[in-house]
Amino acid sequence: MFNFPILSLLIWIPILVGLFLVISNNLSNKLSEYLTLIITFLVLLLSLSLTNNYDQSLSQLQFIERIEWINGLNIFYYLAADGISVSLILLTAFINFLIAIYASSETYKNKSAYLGYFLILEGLLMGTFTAFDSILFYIFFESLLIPLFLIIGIWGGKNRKYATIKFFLYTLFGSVLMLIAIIYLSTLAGSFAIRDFYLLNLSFEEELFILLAFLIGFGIKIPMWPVHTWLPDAHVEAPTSGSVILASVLLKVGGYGMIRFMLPITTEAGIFLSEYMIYLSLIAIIYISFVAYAQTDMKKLIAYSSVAHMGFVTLGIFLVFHLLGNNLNAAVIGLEGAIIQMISHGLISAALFFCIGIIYKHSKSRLLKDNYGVVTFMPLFSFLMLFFLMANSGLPGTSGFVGEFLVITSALGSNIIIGFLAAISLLLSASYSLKLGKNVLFGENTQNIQGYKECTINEKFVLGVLVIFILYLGLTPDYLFKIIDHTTINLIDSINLGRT
Amino acid sequence: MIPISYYLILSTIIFAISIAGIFLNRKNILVLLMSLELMFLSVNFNLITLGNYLGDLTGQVFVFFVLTVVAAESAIGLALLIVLFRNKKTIDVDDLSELKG
Amino acid sequence: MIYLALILLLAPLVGTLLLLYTQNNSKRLSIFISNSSILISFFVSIYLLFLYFSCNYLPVSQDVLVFADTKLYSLSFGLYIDSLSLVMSTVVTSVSFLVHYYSISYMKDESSFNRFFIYTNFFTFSMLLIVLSNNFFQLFIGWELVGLSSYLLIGFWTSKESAIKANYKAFLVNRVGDIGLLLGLCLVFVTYGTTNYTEVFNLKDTINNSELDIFGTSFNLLSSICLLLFVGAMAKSAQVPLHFWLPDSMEGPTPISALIHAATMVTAGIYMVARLSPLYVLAEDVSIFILYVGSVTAFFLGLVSLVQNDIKRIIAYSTISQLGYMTAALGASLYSLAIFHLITHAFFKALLFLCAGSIIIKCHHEQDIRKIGGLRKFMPITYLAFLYASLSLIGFPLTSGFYSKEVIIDAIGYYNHTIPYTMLLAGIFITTLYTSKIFFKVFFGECTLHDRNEKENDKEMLVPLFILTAPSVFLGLFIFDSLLSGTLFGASLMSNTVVLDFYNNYVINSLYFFLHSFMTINFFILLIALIFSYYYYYKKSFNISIPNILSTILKNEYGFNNLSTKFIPKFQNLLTKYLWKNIDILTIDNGIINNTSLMFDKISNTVRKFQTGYIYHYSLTIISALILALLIIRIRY
Amino acid sequence: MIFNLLFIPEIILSIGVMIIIVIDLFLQSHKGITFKFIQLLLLLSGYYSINGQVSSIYQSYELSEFLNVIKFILLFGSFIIFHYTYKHLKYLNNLKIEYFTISILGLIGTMIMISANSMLMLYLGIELLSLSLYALIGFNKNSSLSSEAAIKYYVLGAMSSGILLFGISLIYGFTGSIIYSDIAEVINATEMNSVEYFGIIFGIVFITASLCFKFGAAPFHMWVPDIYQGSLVSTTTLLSTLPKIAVFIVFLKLYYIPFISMKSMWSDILLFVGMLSIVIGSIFALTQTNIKRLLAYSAISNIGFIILALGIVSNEGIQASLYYTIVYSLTALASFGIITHITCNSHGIEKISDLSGLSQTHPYYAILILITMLSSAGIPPMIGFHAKLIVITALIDSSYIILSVIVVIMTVISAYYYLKIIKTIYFDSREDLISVYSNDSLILSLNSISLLILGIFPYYLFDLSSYLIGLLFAISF
Repeated sequence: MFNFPILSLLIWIPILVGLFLVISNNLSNKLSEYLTLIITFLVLLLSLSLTNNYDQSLSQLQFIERIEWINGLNIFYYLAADGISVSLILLTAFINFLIAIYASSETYKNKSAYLGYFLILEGLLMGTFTAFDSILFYIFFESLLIPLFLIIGIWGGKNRKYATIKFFLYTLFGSVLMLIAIIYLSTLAGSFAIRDFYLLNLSFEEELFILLAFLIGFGIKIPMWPVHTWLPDAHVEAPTSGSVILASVLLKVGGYGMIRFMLPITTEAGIFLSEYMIYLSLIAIIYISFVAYAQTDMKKLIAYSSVAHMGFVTLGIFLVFHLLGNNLNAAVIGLEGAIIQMISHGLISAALFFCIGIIYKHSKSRLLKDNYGVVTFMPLFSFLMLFFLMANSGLPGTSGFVGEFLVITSALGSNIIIGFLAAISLLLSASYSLKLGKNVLFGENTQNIQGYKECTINEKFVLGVLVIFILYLGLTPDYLFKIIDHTTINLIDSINLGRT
Repeated sequence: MIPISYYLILSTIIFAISIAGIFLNRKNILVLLMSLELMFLSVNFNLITLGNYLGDLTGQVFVFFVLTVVAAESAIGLALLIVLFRNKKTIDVDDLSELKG
Repeated sequence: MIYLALILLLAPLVGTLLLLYTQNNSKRLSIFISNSSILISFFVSIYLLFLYFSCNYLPVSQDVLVFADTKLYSLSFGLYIDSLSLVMSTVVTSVSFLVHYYSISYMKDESSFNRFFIYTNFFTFSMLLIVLSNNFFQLFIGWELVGLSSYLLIGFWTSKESAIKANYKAFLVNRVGDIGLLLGLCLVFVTYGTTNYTEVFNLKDTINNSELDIFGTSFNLLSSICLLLFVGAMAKSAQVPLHFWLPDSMEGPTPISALIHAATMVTAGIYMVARLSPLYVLAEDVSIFILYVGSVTAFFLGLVSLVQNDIKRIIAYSTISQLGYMTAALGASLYSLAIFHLITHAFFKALLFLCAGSIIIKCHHEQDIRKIGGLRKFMPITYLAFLYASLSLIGFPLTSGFYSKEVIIDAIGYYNHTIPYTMLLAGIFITTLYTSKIFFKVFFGECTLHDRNEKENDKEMLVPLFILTAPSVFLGLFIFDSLLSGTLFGASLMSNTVVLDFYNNYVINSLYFFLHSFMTINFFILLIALIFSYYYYYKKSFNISIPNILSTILKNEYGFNNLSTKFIPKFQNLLTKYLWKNIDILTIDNGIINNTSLMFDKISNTVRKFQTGYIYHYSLTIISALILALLIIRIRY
Repeated sequence: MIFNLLFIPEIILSIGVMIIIVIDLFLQSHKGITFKFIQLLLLLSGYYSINGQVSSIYQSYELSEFLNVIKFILLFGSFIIFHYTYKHLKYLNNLKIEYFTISILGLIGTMIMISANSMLMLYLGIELLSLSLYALIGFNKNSSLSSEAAIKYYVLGAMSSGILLFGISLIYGFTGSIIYSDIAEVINATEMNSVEYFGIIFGIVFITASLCFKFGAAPFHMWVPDIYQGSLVSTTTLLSTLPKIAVFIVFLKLYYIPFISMKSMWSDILLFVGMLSIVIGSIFALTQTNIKRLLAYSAISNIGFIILALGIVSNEGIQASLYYTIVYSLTALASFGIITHITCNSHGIEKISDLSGLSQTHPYYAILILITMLSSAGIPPMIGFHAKLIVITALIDSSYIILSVIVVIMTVISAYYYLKIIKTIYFDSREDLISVYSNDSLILSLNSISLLILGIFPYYLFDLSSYLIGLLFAISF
């Protein structure tokens, strides 16, 4: 069919070039910018061709690359892609491309290393989304921390040391528990391949503990309430592009892991605990929205809003457990909603962090009280930012709505109260998003002491492209649905079959 | 004939005394060195007794090796002691706590 | 026909995009694009209406753009063309066009002239999206986009503090309703598996018997859906208790108030319920609820406008009250009557607002009616237009308002809904009072204009007034019979039997109804109110002091004012701060996370002391470990 | 002739040491040449050890393929250590060839230890090693810290030798032999009465305690941080690698061959000791400010992993422990090696804060430290991750789930202090002078980068360790 190791290329090209950039610290800024741009563009093209070659009508894995890696332990270099992977790969490539474009409008010391870490991060993300061997997955999953740790730590804000170490240890803690679960599964299955785990017949207690390990591991990454507190700190300290990649792609790793591991492996325990997990998601949606409203720092506000939006992702995923017995269609809707929500949040949060970065560039402050009346000096920018804020609050016609709509639909399929509580987010997300708009974009500002200036051409391009894609996904997301549909249905069906 | 257990108990007692000497002594490193000698003595005693009991020469040969090694060890120990004294002007055990934590 | 309808729908959108593209290049271009795009829409809609009735088309429903088409479900954008949607779109485009035209002059001094037309064009598009939708999903999208345009337009003056606050509030209150609508939509989607109107209508009977379980109590599924959807309508159409955004929304430019907050957007809720009448007919308990909500709104919020002094706020409350009439009609299953009042109201309320706009601009943005007076001589045309609009609003016989409003009141009375009927009757009195209050205060009395040589406004502002006057006065008479007898809307609206029954037994025909009205209590109330207000407002021959409590209550809008401006924001600030500071930071972050790391630090610092540096401690440790091991082994084996 | 060939690596070294002492007398001013000779000696010895003969003609001295490889590893390790040491000493103006001769004697000691097939040879090897280490630790004659460390190590080391001897005497008394194979026969075959049984068990406990002391495992670890801190960095490098490998091999040979039938007893002890080492190594290190002390605690926790893996008593466990030992040695070499290369205010690196801002002045070295520290913390894709992974897999394979949970949590805690170092290097800014005195960092780079490369291609090392284990044991447990 397609014998070209495209997935490996997606992973290793950026990593190798990234390493080169990191080591060769004397490279000039311009050169490294162009190199990064070319590589990210290449990766984008590759992932587009991947999407193009992906056969949507098949539900099994495609582009499989499987080589023995550590033979003694039965660990394979096993890459493959299904619909969920493909969609997330596309998102990763796209966001990184935008970061590469945006990078040239910012100045950093030692820029080549900065860009190099981003390239490494991109490659590792690709790996995370395509690894079908659990140890390989774990390696990519963990390695992600390193470049991000350095990006935030080296190029971050004042309080970066605290934030980075907190972020690193927090996520490490979650993932080591997950590692134990993976190893335990592998001793039962005799292999580390994720698909082999699906076939295991676990006892209920085993499932319960494995579920908890996964829940902590992925829950921290996504992040779920109450293990979300690393995220606002990390975001606030991160440089703009760091926040972008963190919010738009890194968080998705958690959701991806939940879909890949929790749903099929720990179904029974999931059904048992689904109610509590749904409560957690609802707390994330409602409580975190409240907290977001109270923020005085723009980045923190958006960070909390990310947590709230990821609450929809977890809700969609956990609803599958809840609905398995009685309403499979709603389960499929919920899961698709969760996936779409991931993609959409990837675009919207990226856009918002870019916007905040642009404001910060002028005013050197991220506080709500220091920024006002932006619209007077940056009309186009304000218009775009308002659009993103609206998308963030789930305005129909933007991608932000689609996922929430599907998840709420699915929630109604199980219980109207859950649906109602989830739908409250419509109000709450509008209240904090527009609060940001109200305080920052509007208002009277005649002095312009902040020195606002309309965006540069690069920034316009980045934001414009994001607008187009957010609208595209909001109006005719059919293509995305096509990509994930068979995979999702197949996943739910196989889980359901596995139960009976 | 004295039963073998008596010998063994005796050597164990000597061993215990030497160890007690190490951790009860808070004055002088020289006393520590002496305790160490006592410890090796007890071991040698043990080895000889057992070798004799088993009718085997190995134990006694072992003792010779031990004696030699201990001699070398003491030599190094005393050398270190001199170095220490040159540096710190004291050989008090209590003064040896710059490295801690 | 579908293509024409597509042109109708998309013309304003294309206009928006073109305007976005041209930016602030030239005013003439902006004017041309915006007005012509709406005009195209309007002509197409008129043509379609003509076509529809002349060729006896059946309702057409067709999907145009696929949103998502998966194995299990599919969602798409589509058009539904029948008399209801066409009439509605004609109303929307016509009012919209006139307002556009009017704005050319009204907004001529604005720096962001272009932006205004972007918003208005976009608004027209979103409204048409609702009107022409053939499924719930698109309805919701249009619904929210309308809310968005309203948000943008209320906050048009971005540096005006009160406008920013008002649009924030408006959007949020609308969002409350949207929650209901979204839940209704999702419930429809998850139970019927589709959101297409026709498919849902075909399935409704099978679902009617299913139950929905909430906290152990079960509810009828269909009623729940209807109720949830109606919550959305309540917010959009400003029904109690979600009405309080509307008066504040008057912060926007006046043409916008005319277009959005009087004529079109606020009627979306009414339109939706009418559109979904096949469902609402079945949900009788919900209908009763709607009836009461409508009549309460009509009466109590009419009262509030009596104590207001801002010209636009008075008209805004009047709008709420009139919407209450429509809602009441919906609740009584008189769907065609509600739409009838919707149409006439759209015209005369737009006219009123445009007149208000002319007055405001003449008085240099003075909106307090106590400071305006004696404009009759300076603005004769506006004066006449306002007069006709007011007559229509109070339901003076033969005007459009008369036909559409009296018929609702009479029909509700006819079907023996006593309490609503009483409230609606009282509403007539109130309506007359506040209308004449504006009328007399603004156009009579002492002149307040500084420049005595002021003339009537530009002709761009006057032409729409002329044009709007016609339907405000005559449209009612013109369509009254065909509408009531069911020929106009036909099968688009359910419960024609209810209306027909009322028509055949009570109304007979428009002339009879006109004559008959002089003998009804309605007319007497109207007459008394007119006489009263003539003496009270014009002649000022007597003074009534309203009890203090009552006036406070009214001024506070039954507490909604405080609730929305003080209590809720304060509560929200406190609550969110509390949650953030106490739970997120204190409990989770400092309490658990940082304390854990501190604890480990402390442990580390404590245990480090065991590493004393003394040889004897080290050896003691080694020996005790050894002895312990020996002991344990002695015990275990 | 046969005789010559059999012991040739050891003989080369022994004779070499004598020659060096003589040469050094004449070439006082050309230490470089002598050092070249020493390197040559190591290479030669290494060459012969990898191509060494295999023979079983001696009961008390084993010559096997397995040991040949291990000896090669030891020699190779010392080659790298000497390389680092030479530069370090030269920079400190303390370059004396005696340092290397004593080190080589210690090296011979380790080779004897691992080859020993009798308790006597084991004792002699350990003593040879220890005696050299006493001298090396006290090598910095003018430093009071150094001599304090030497005395401490001397007293405690002698005590542990005493304990070892006492254990050996007990084993000897109750089995009648000091040869491993004979002991194994007695223990495995005969039915024992309770006195004999306890005698042997007590003997094993004594030996375990002593070996754990040499290993630096808790609760016999207390010397480790003091000695690491007090001695020269080069000595620390040596201390943290060669003896550990040797003691590990002794563990393997002693516990898995003669003492194997007592496994129910010693496996519990080892598991406990391993666990405790990991916990203590992680917790104590959290608040350290001296980098050598910190790395000492890190060594303790790493040793804990090795002992834990040994205590599992399964094929996976053995393999994991060997793998872990190799990885640990590589990592320790790299981490101490880097410290030997860097100076702050023309002193060696002592405090962690001495490293601050290294990434700005010497980005390349910063990357090397980054890789090394991440590997120590067990973050993929570094090799340290695979090592920990294999140990945990072995633990879970034998259903020690709770232990593995504790282990990974401790890994997270220990990650904190590795991150602290990275943080200092990358995120803190510079206050005073820092310099790297060597332009020639090829070996160091290879050493550090191998941690990453091997992490991406871990199977070479994995194959090696399983091959070695295959050589050592034909049977499975």
